[in-house]
Amino acid sequence: MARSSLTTPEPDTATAAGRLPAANLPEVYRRLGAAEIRDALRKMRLIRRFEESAEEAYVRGLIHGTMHLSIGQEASAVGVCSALSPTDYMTSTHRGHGHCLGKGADVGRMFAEFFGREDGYCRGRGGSMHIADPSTGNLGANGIVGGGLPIAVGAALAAKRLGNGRIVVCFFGDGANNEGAFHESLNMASVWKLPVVFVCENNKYGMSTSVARSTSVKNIADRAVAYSMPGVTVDGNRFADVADATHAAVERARRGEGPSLIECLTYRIRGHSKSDRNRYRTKEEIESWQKRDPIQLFEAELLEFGLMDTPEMVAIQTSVEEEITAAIEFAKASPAPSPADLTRYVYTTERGSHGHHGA
Amino acid sequence: MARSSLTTPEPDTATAAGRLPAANLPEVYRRLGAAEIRDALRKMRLIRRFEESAEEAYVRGLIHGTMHLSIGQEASAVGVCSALSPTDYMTSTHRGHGHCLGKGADVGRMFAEFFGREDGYCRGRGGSMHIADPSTGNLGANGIVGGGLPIAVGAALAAKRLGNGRIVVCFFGDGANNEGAFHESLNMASVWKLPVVFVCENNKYGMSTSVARSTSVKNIADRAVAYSMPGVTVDGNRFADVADATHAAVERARRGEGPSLIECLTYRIRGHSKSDRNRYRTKEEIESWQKRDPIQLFEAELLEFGLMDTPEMVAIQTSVEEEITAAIEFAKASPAPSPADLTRYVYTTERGSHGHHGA
Amino acid sequence: MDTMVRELSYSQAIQEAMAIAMERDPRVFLMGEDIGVYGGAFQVTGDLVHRFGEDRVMDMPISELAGAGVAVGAALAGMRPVFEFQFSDFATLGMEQIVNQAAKLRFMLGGAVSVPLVMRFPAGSGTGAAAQHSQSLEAWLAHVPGLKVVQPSTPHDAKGLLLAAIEDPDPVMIFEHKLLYKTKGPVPEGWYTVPLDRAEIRREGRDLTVVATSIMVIKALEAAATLAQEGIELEVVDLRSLRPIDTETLIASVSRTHRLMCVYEGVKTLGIGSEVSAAIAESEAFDLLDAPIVRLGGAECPLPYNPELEKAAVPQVADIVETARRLVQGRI
Amino acid sequence: MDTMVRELSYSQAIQEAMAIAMERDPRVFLMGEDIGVYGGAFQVTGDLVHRFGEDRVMDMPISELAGAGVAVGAALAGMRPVFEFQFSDFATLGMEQIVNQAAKLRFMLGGAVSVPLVMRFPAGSGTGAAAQHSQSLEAWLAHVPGLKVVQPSTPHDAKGLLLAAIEDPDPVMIFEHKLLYKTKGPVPEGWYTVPLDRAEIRREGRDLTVVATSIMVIKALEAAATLAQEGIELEVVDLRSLRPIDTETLIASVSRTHRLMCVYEGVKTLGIGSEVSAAIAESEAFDLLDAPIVRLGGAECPLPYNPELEKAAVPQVADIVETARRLVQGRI
Ligand SMILES: Cc1ncc(C[n+]2csc(CCOP(=O)(O)OP(=O)(O)O)c2C)c(N)n1
Ligand SMILES: Cc1ncc(C[n+]2csc(CCOP(=O)(O)OP(=O)(O)O)c2C)c(N)n1
Ligand SMILES: [Mg+2]
Ligand SMILES: [Mg+2]
Repeated sequence: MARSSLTTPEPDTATAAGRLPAANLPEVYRRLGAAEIRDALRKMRLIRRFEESAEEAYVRGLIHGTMHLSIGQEASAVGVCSALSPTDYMTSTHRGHGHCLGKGADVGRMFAEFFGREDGYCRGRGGSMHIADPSTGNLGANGIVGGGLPIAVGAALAAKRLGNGRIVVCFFGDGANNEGAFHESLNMASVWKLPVVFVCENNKYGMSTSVARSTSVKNIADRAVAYSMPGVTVDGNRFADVADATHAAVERARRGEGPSLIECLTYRIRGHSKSDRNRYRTKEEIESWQKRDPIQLFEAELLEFGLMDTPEMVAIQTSVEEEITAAIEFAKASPAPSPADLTRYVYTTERGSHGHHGA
Repeated sequence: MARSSLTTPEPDTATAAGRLPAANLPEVYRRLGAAEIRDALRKMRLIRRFEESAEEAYVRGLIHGTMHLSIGQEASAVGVCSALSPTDYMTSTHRGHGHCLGKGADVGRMFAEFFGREDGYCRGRGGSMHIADPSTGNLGANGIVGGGLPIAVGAALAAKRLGNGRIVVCFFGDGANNEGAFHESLNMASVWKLPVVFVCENNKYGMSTSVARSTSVKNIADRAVAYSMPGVTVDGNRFADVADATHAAVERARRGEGPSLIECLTYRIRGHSKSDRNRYRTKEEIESWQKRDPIQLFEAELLEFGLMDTPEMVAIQTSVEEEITAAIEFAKASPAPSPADLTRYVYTTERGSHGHHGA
Repeated sequence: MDTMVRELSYSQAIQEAMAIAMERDPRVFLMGEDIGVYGGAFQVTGDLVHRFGEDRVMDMPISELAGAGVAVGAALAGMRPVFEFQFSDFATLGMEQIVNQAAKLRFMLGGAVSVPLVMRFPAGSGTGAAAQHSQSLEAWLAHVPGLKVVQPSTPHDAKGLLLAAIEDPDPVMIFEHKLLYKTKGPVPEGWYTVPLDRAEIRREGRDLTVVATSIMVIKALEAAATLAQEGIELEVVDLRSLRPIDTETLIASVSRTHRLMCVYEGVKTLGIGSEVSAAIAESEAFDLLDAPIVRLGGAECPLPYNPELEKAAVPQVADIVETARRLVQGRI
Repeated sequence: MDTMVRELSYSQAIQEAMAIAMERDPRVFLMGEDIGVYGGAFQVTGDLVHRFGEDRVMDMPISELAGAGVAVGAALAGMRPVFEFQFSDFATLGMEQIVNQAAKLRFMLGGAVSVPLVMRFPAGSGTGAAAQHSQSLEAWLAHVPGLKVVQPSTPHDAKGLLLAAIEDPDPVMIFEHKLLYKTKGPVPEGWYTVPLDRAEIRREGRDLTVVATSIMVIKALEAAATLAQEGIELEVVDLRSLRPIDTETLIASVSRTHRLMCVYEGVKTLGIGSEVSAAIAESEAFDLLDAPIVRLGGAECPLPYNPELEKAAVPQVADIVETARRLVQGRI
């Protein structure tokens, strides 16, 4: 397992991945084929451009409500998902766009959801905070901090009982690690040796509250000992570190040895949500993390190891732009739900006028 | 701090305290005067006889509802309380008779409460599960497993803000250590460096569920690292071990250095409550723990170290018997609440007919 | 029929339903605190662990929030959990998962998932267990769209509603009354269901509709027997389903009797009787009412330990008799 | 008076109340998530941390259960906590401490303690935040003896009720509406209180009593203005206090208008209007009613994200106008 000795990385002094000697080639590059690596980079770009475009759409009034952007955290979403198979489950968070796309969701249906349309993943009922795609194993973002933790454990219990070989990845934030749900969930998963990988995206803040002010332990991964499970802290901005740690945890889970805790040290570049005035952190801090942009780090590493060249990277960018443009058009064209359908989908068996509906 | 290397003590093979060389005289005997030691032993007897008598009264129909007896756990209650001052706070549990008496409550008012009478600590409204005595700092037993943990942290916060030098002891069980409230409370207490001592009475079972089946860590005290606080596991049947560990934790709290976690390994001899059929444990296990009766261990140790003689011990027993008898008489004579007063004490400022009442 | 005369207790009926469901469907499993070898705090699961094993009759750590959430997750991923809160009071710890997750997931995801889970809540007072172990909190959950909420009053319904709940694709909350566990009644053998959305008229009568829930149905029937001797005929309706409420049956009954009284153990204010009253007061039956709609609910205080106070805190047969009499006699 | 014309927003009024209370009483402190330098999710605490310091405007970890319990413990031990749930939806995580502890401790201990704490719950829909950030759960807490529950609809009351709550020796729950935070109104300077147990008639009218809560008071007043042009005069009563309910004022109003309609945002079934309806249907005012009691409440579904659906899920001015008109015209 990629056991990084990182605690809080000093972003400006950290070694750029590209300068690592080839002997240090992370396992992930031996494990994944070229197509998979390409796919990972493309997903990171797609997530970035999806969120930037959603931000624009929000400003233009196409999206209402609020939104939690994960710009700067793409390596953790995609690194984790690179170790999963399509049938594996995931529970996500309020900051879940990256998780959702990482697991394979369609950008068009995501935009449609953000625009509140019938072709959205939630038929316009859920929006950004409830984005889900059960068809790719994503059981949903969650508006409740820590809300996905017990659900992940339950899905893992089901997978174990049904013997279907699936494992579950459970994303949560540093803020969530102080919820009772964290404690209860990790304990149960461990007692029952369930196939679940807990991934803490430690982006240094829960809204405005820093980890130091909220959390009584230096590394959140150190809390794993309280549940007799392995815990590692990795550089969450480096795809390879995340992917290797996740791969090891997933293997362990598939072997029936139980859960693991991975802490990805990362940073959200944008504010917490649309209402954040960034009063709790400095411009310098943000800038220092921008220098460790996970996409740039990944590209530099791929170039350094000769795993991809610049034209390929440009091609990815172009295709991502095309996909985003088409997706927004698709979403704009999608019909809005009818107010007459207000109480549809409350129950599976609907009484009265609506009857049953197909997808 | 008395850092015992005990994990799960093997009760039948454990060294009887009385055979310890005098050089190993526990600190507590240097710290406490003869009167205090006598008081500690007397309290342990009083608790034991109180509970045995309550059990009899229950059988005779004087007490209804249910009751959770702590017979076999007296050393932990009294050992902890011996390190507290009268103004210190305590939060207790459903198994809280020992804590309550340990902190200084009156047996007569306790019986009166169990009998549902107006002279009871709760005027007959609370019963065994809500026994409390704010006048001695006991903020109350709790019917909710883990319910007292956050309350203890709040009381500690108040003590710190008010600068009144009080500390808080928070009792809870091994079962409670898997509640989210445990995690959230220990984390907050540590982040805010509050003067609270968390005392886990690990009696091996939460109702019928053994620690091994419920808790994903070997020693509950090991969970302290997740909150950057000291954690120790002590022989909870040995007064001196408990008292020394508590003394150290209390000193730390008073110095403003924050919370500690103490795990007292002990055993409840009786069933979980009146409805327990003891299906989850063996007679042999119970008997092996009976051989480590905390009162006998304490007496043996006091004799061994020459700190008390047998006549004194007999005198204690006699005076306890007298106190119990008188207390039961007092309780029986106390009036029952009037149904007309049903909604009294719901609010401090009562509207309508009742007006204000003194104590 | 022979099978109809067999008598079981309410708790045996529940246990039998669980056993039948587990036999029929390998996805069904039970989860809760001390439901295995202990048999459950009220001995409802009894010896099921010996028959079905620890994987299907799962003791869990004392972690109600995650426990409830594990049930949600397991339901999402293909299982059919039947979750027991040891006392309904501890639902206060699981509300997040019950209300924000179980109840809303299907809607929030635009119908993409269902959450087929059952939760059982032993509720009510009368055991001397005081304020934190005696509550009747069913009204909270009946306030929540996405949940179905039922309250059986007989062994027959306890079994039939539970089987219906397990079969149902949506989250169903069952409030059982602790004092009913030992009551006996006829229970058919084998598999059958009782609809989750229908009230049941337990006794017909022309003078007053008494809509009662859970143990209050039993008390209302006793009161009805007493009043019958005075020539006052109560129609006792067992509400049974709290969400949805079977307003059709209620309106029909009130249209016949022209008077309505609601009897329930939960706190009077905002208890289930408040909803029944409001539903009728807003319906076409309003014009047919000859008297105010009276509620007999739990007192406005926590449940006290002292047994006399405890009794005074919830409606008793004598209260029902007295209030019904005054209502019918036009003295209210 | 000069001081009466000063206008503040609802959130400024709340902030001013907290500042005044902290100035007057060193035991008062604020606790919540991101209420310090962030100023609160809705900027209600604003810059108070700079004035009173981090010890009195305390950011806490995201731990709602323990947070609520810490407030209880601090209240027991001599402080006067004012606790903010960042969204009322997260109260689902704190219910144990609110309901089993705060509400019951005084009673369970036979009057030996009081629990002087205040909890603030930003509630309601209209912000596009979907099902887990838009609920109106006040009815749950109004069901619980031991709590006092209020819902201010104006900046004046927001301040006065909060000051009354902080002064009160018992736990007071305040449900604030997110869409009201920016609404403005006259707010007296300095310290004053508004009683925690009184409804307020906002507009007098002979034709129909409309009992509304929170933002629905504003909508009902708009509807009243519209209907006044048609000669229909609504009496708009701001319920304000949900526990206890000021039945006296309600009964007096209904006795004048002979018609009652309840408007509230919470889910209709078992929402606060159900209680108001039931309280009137059981009172002496029943005989004076000329029409069914109508409730306009939230739809029987979780709050949807899509803005049109979201609007459709709670009563709007047009709904109030339409229903009131039909009610007054005898068409209901
Ligand atoms: C139970 C609960 N409490 C509070 C909130 C409000 N809230 C939403 S996100 C957030 C911060 C979460 O921090 P973290 O877990 O670190 O995730 P991040 O936002 O940093 O990705 C808070 C306080 C919530 N949604 N749910
Ligand atoms: C929240 C909650 N869950 C469950 C219960 C039921 N219950 C009462 S005591 C108990 C066992 C508690 O175990 P532990 O904390 O080890 O204390 P012990 O009884 O062993 O002293 C249980 C499950 C409860 N009272 N509260
Ligand atoms: Mg974070
Ligand atoms: Mg125990």
